[in-house]
Amino acid sequence: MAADVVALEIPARAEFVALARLVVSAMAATDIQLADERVDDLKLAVSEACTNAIEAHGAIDTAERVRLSCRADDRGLEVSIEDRGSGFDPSRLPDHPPVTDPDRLKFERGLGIPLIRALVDEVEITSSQGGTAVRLVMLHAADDIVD
Amino acid sequence: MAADVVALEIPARAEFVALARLVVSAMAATDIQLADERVDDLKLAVSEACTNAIEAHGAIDTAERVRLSCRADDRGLEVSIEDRGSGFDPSRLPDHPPVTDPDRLKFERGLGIPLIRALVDEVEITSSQGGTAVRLVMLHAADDIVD
Amino acid sequence: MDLGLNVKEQGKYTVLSVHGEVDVYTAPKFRERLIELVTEGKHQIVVDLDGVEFLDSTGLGVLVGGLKRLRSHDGDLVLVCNQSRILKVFEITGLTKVFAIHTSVDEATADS
Amino acid sequence: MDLGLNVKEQGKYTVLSVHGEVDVYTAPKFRERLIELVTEGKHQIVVDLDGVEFLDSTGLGVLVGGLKRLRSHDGDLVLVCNQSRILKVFEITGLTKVFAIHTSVDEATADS
Ligand SMILES: Nc1ncnc2c1ncn2[C@@H]1O[C@H](COP(=O)(O)OP(=O)(O)O)[C@@H](O)[C@H]1O
Ligand SMILES: Nc1ncnc2c1ncn2[C@@H]1O[C@H](COP(=O)(O)OP(=O)(O)O)[C@@H](O)[C@H]1O
Repeated sequence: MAADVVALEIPARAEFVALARLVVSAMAATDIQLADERVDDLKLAVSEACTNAIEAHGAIDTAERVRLSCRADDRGLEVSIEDRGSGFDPSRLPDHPPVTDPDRLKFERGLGIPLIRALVDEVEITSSQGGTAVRLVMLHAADDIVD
Repeated sequence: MAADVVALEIPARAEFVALARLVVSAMAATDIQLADERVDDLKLAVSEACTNAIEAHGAIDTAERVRLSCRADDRGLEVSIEDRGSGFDPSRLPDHPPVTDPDRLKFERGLGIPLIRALVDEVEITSSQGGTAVRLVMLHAADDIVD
Repeated sequence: MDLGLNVKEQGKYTVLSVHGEVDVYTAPKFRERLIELVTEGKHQIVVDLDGVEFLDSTGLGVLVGGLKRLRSHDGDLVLVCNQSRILKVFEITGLTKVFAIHTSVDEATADS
Repeated sequence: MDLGLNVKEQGKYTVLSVHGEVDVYTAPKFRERLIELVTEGKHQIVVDLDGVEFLDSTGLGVLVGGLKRLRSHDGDLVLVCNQSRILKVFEITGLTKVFAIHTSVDEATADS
């Protein structure tokens, strides 16, 4: 199978995150090898990454759009989300207190990237001062892969 | 209102026309000034133009994608569909026999562009040997415009 | 995206109900089913479009092709459609003058 | 995209039913409604998530914020949720240990 690639550019505004999810759903619908549940997980991860990208553009007040690219091939479905925000260091995100700690309730934010990591099979975050690219992969046969 | 622009690139294959329609719907949903019926008309016109673009790529067997751009502003919703096919002369399309003529039944095709012209407020087709661009506009207040 | 096609017999008529979106991707399936029916000797066909969410010129082409094929067998293809956005497409293209369009399957098959 | 929010009283509880997609676009509306309820003195709140089609971390943040606010008034916020894809999000983030999650509004309000 040759890869199918769909590219989408959206204004960096909250109301367009739903469109990113829609495109992922539609792309996944052409890929019968991904179970609905895994498509839902991928949509959630894409939504989190788009939300971060939009917030990153908001922070520096740029009119640039956020770019998504969805690629379906033999391995699975890959979605990349790219922004032109000022970047961050994904290895230095704060750890959350354990869930038994009442301090846990201080954390209304910071759940996005942990969710992304838990939901999809492969996550790659590349970030610099010029922007961030998040690559998410949902594999057709996750079981074949050694964690 | 600053213009919102969403851009989409799809593989030139029949199954992706539905995605183009979906993006137009989603874009229109953020534009409360367009009645549902007019959004349906625009979707149909976009679908016809995408179908033609995909067929044009199929005819020259190129792997290039078809590009769409949706722009929402104060005037209305504008969708452009661009392909890299070998072009055509829109002014030289055959006329259909009148509907009372039994020969009408010979025409299983050639209804797309007449439909596009009837459905949207503005149509602009620019075509050369390097490709075709179709620009469709659905205005917020079509009634203000003198036909 | 899926196209649903159901066939039932009603008197001398064969009723083909179409569900979902008819476009360049799904039209081939629709066309093949119609041709199959004609080949099986069904020459009085009612196409019920009330379950159709989207229909473009490719879909119109399938219907025109079906009608032509049936007429050449002294048969007919009539439609059932109550949706204004679908009827509009037939009107614009002048096909309301080519197809008999009914408001129900019972009306379309009344002389069965 | 619309977010539906309905409020009803059931015994000592206020039940807020959420419908549609909760994401960064719709979450502010959800957050405001919750804060409004607390301000009106509703301190025992049940959030019914069974009508929710999508919920992301912004939605989780609204719920955590609501719970915190209510606890500071000696109140509580409990959830109703039977959808596995939504429950999964609470499990991954450890929030199943923070929120009481019930299978029905009746169960959530049983001590009314
Ligand atoms: N695309 C991005 N560009 C810049 N910073 C980012 C990006 N994605 C995440 N971050 C940073 O990482 C933090 C944690 O992100 P996340 O786990 O999604 O939680 P939240 O967005 O709720 O804070 C963000 O607050 C932000 O500082
Ligand atoms: N984007 C395009 N590139 C090249 N040729 C085109 C394009 N759009 C339309 N055409 C030409 O115009 C003709 C009429 O198009 P249309 O009215 O949509 O009907 P149909 O596609 O059913 O033939 C097509 O058959 C094709 O030859």
